[in-house]
Amino acid sequence: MKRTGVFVCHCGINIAGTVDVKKVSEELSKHSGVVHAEDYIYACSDPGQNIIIDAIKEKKLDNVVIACCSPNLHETTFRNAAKTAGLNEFQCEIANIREQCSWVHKDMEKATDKAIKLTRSAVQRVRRNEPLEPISVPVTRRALVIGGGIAGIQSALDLANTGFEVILVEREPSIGGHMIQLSETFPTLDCSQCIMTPKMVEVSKHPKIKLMTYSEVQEISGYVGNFKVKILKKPTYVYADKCTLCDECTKVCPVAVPDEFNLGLTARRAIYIPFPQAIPATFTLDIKNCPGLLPIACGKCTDVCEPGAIDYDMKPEIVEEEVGAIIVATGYDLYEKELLTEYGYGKYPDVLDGLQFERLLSASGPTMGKVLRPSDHKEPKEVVFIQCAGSRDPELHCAYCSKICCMYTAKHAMLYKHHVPDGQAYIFYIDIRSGGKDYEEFVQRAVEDDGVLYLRGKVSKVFEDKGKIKVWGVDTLAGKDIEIDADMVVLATAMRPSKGADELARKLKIAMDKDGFLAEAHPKLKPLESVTSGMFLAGAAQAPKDIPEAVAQASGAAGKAISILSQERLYHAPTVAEVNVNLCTGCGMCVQVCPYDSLSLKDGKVEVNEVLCEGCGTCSATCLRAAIQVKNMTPLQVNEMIKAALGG
Amino acid sequence: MEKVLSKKAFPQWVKKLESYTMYLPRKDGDFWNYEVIKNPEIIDLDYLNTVLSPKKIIFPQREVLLEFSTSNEEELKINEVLPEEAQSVIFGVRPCDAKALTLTDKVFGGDFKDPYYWKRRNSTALVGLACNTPPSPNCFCLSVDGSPHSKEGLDILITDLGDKYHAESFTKKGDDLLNLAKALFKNPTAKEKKDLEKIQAESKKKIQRQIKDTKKIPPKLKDMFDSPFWDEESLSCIRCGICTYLCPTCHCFDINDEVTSSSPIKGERVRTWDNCQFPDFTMHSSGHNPRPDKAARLRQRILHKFQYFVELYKNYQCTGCGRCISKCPVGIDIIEVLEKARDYGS
Amino acid sequence: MVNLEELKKEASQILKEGKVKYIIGFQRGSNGLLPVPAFIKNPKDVEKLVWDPTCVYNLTLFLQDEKRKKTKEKEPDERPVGIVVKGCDSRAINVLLQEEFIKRDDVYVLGVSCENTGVLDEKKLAKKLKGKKAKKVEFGANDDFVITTEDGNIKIAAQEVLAERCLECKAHFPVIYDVLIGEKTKRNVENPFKSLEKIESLPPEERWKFWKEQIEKCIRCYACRSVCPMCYCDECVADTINFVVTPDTSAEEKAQKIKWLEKSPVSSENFVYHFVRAIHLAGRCIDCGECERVCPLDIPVRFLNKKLEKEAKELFDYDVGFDPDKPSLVSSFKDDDPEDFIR
Amino acid sequence: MAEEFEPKIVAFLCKWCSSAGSDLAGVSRMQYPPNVIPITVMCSGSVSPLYIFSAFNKGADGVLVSGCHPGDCHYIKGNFYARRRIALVKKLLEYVGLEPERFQMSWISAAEGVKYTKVIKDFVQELKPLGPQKKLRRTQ
Repeated sequence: MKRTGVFVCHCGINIAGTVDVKKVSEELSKHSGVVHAEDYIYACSDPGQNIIIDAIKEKKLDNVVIACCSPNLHETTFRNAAKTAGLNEFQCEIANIREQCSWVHKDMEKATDKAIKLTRSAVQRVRRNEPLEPISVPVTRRALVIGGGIAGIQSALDLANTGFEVILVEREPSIGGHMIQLSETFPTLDCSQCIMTPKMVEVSKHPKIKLMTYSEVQEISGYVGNFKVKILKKPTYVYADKCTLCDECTKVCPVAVPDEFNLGLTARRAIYIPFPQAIPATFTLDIKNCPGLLPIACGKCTDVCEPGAIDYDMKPEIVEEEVGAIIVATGYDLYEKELLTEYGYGKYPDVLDGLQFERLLSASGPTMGKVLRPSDHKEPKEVVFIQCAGSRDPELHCAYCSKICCMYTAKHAMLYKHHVPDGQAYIFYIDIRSGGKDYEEFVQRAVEDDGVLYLRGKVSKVFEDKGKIKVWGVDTLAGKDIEIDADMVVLATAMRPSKGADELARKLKIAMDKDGFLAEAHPKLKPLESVTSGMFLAGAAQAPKDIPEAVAQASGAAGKAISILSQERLYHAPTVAEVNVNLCTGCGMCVQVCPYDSLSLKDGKVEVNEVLCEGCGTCSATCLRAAIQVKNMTPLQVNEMIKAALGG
Repeated sequence: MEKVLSKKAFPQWVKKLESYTMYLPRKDGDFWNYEVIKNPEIIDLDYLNTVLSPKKIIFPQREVLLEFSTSNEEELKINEVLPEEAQSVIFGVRPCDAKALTLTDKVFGGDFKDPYYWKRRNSTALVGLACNTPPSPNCFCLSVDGSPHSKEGLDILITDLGDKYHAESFTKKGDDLLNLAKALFKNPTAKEKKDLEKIQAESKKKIQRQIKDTKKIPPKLKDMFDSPFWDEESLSCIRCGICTYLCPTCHCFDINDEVTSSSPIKGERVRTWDNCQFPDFTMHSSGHNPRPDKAARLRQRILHKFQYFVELYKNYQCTGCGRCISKCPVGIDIIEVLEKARDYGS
Repeated sequence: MVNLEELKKEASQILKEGKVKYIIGFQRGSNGLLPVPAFIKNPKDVEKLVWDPTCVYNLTLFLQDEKRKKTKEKEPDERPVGIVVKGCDSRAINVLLQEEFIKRDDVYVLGVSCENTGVLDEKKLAKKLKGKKAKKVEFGANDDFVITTEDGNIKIAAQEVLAERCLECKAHFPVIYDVLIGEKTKRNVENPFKSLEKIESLPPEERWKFWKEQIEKCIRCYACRSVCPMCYCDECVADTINFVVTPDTSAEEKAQKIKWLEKSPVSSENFVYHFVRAIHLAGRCIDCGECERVCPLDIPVRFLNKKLEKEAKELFDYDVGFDPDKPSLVSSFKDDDPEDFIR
Repeated sequence: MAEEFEPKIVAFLCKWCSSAGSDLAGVSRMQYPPNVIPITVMCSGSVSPLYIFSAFNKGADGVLVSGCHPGDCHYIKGNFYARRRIALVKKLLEYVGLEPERFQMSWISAAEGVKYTKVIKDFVQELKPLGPQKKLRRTQ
């Protein structure tokens, strides 16, 4: 008969305050097969661990149960202790008598009784645990970065510069993300494009980076260290290597559609280059808007393209790649126009969002750096900036703070004043959140040096009146209503996860939070990791962030990825499914339910790919003949635990 | 002791037996079964044979043999649980089922007398009912040394004489039952005795099924152990346990410990019916199964009843009740199997 | 109307041509009204085949024996087995295909249509005949049965003596077959779960009383699982010892056998058995009604399976036995499966 | 006064959501009745109907299966299979007349310590008037 040891932790008074630990240990000592039971004030302390180690050695214990806090906290501690004493780590199990017992109950007698059952249940389990060694798998030493904004670029460069191959996938025709759209950046007011383009070029020239723009991740299988990725390369209908960027095609293209890069402030052709510094530097044919593929063909661009770089027959292509780690940097989008109607957004041409205003400020923008309002191209003299447009509004919009708007609105107002020194900038705000290096000083500069007028309060209505945009608001500090006849209104719209990120998250099997941002594995201790091992998060895909934060997280994620890629082999939990081939009839029901494709039929029997199996056990509950079970959580064990839980 | 009782007085007699635990056949949906009856008003002896024979009363399907427990690890307490010695009467036992008990008596009453069986057996009186018309279309008692009014195994045999019952006691137990209501019983008249004889003679003719030359079967079976006959005959067998569980003579059992608590240990040692038609019946822990397929198991059933038992006890282990024929899900007919075996290869 | 001669002709032909190893069909037995299964190898014996309303058995059950036999043979005869199936039985073939228990090439399906009728409920007939003994039952020309008794022939409308499941049958002709004998007639079944209503409408405590009484009767002869074509597991969870033991099965593995229920035929243990059977048949039971027919104690086992068939249909729009390529009920889900019962 | 009936409940909690949610309830020192003995399983999808039958057979007055919210399953879709399977088990148990309150399922995320507490409180409250579950328990 196996010899079991039970150790009941007081956790100071955390457990002992509500659970009679002496009684638990006494009752357990009567349990059949338990040859040693004792209690100790802090089992996780060094002396506590030594007591366990010594007992294992002296009493020749085959397995131990520690009745203490949640296994999420000290399971590893105690399993390591058990290993030190010569046991297999699975010969140690935890009975959670703190979080699931002492902390949630007050009645000592009942809590003690429950603790006894919990501990017996763990004893019944551990006695039937198999000693297992981790499963080792080789690592594919390449990485995939999804998203070519500043975060993705930073991660890709860090990985590539460490010497690992990187595949950088970007959905749009060019990398650069939103940062390349910005004019200047706070708080230093350095030109965004000037600091961004060198990084973009570095990506395009880097021998270790395989850049795939206009591409989307379609399917992912595999597991940490060995992912298989299918990437859809959408056809651009232009051969980048043949295109000379002569721009003749856009001159003949009959189509005009709003230009994404300038957020609809200008138009572009169906064949276009997103912006002059685009990487890769080539044209793209926007098939949705091109009449060329319609029955009555247009074909003008092909006619003028001397190098013959345009090919209407270009087909989508699926590229398969193998990587060991994945960084998701899918960034953000602004809150949708349709959802934010109260400020006349989308209704009046002179109500702009922050990114549109960035384009107006930008030297390369539609107005070549002059602030002119879209409706009549006149210089606006009264400009109202509205913060928290869609943020911090749990009733109607997003409950969260978009974090960067206070700073960029200050920047917007300041830059506006630089462009139009005789104009007046008003900012409606709820609070100014300027935590960050030199951020507070920056806001003060806007107020003091540039005379930006901050009004604490909310805007109640925005409407057009005699060529002006009337803004009704309230100044809660002065306690009076405010009416401004504005020439232009700029909204600091909320940041949202980029469109399609949810679909990608599902493909990647990583979780999202309630707002749709990608969920980190732990809010404090694992901010870079997703819940799926081997997949990391960078940038605004995880939560609203400014550029330095996005870059920092991107480098951090790259570091995490490197910690995987730098290893020859990875180790995988051995608590995986196993098949009793004698009972298996090959009905394939488990194969159908396995979320990881780890099961397959061979010669009428099921086989487990132990590396793919995550041990969820859905197969075992599906199997009608108990022919498949997860090691160390077998139906036998569960049944014994049920008995113990019910006092039997 | 030979008496006559008017049908009207029958409930009164039963009422006199109140101190006994009384079992009577009772209709449940489409079939009959024995139940403990308290109220004699609902007595009805006009019944087809019960699905389960009175075997289930004397040798219940589940029986606790002993209880065990540990107060702490050192001490194991064992407590034998013998059945209560309640005086019981089973009414309306068909002669074939009564005869069947004489066969299980042999099994449980050899060198070792099974105390659980015998406690019940000795405290139970069997009041039989002669089969004036066969209670099943598959009755064949005449072919296995039985008869529709056989007294074998019975304490009293009742025969329906129209408006009255003829009751004959063969044992002290039977006499006691009759003596409890002496006033109700009269001595049979000569006419009544004659009627009885006539009814008995007629009842034999009414039996529809028979095995011809049963005697030739045991010697023939002796040489048929390795015959492919069993493969052919068992083709349609589905391996269920109906034939044996319903058989009044089958008596195999299994013993299991049913543990109700593991800390501290507590439980019962339980005897339950077992069934040679189940694949686990002869399963060895090595994985070897000497009766690996349904052919071997059908052979076992037939040989046990018509060869081994005959060799051991000079009796067929079959009383011709026909239950296994009527209830077989796929129409396997023991009469047909036996006759085919008898004629096999000739 | 189904022409028995047509069936015999087809059977004889495929046997002569050697297309099939043997044919599983129905033949007359020595015991009572019901036929017995026939395993016909010789074309001569084809004459024994019968087809009438007493052909209640679901012969697909015997494909289990065939499969077991075949896996033991070194050089198995790879030819298919000919098998006579009704509508319900054919759905069993589909489920067996769905679960890859058999391959399509393993069977040569001789489908017979029940057309507007179905098979007989012996008990209903017995009641109808009030003690008279039926010697033969045949299909009549007008959706009726012709019953031969000692005192001549009687015609009874099939509806009156049909097995309950036939009255609720959704496809009374084979849905998969190599040869079809008879017509694929349309028949409207207004409520395929009507028989359940009687128990469903009882208040919970009455329902409990009903089921307890029924389940308590169970003697665990396991005829219901033995007769079920879907209960093809080599070892049932209800079995308390390992059946499938090989020379390399360790003692530890043997000790791992879980006792989900005790052998004692008491209410609590019987319930576990019947629950397990019901839940394991959810989405697999094709309602051939055999489990109920064979029960020596008349436990209405079919209602347990039928109930889950109904729930599968109503909650998940799942029909059993119509599409062998579909994933099983419990190995599939829809995003919008009902969850109003979840907190 | 007779002692109040204290139902015995077995709760199958998935490791990643519901068990973590119960841990959070603990960390937050929320209070709920001690009638529930949790058994942490990897996924609600691994809860075999047999576990449920077995728990009732061994005398549970109530059984709870709790998993991640739909779409949040750590194993992507285990809880969807659980949802279907448990629905069938629940229908079956209710069909034979077991009180519907005795077998429940819930979605409890790792962040829902409050919900875990409420589910347990409600469960215990609903079971108390029903008294001990004798229908399916093994007679001892």
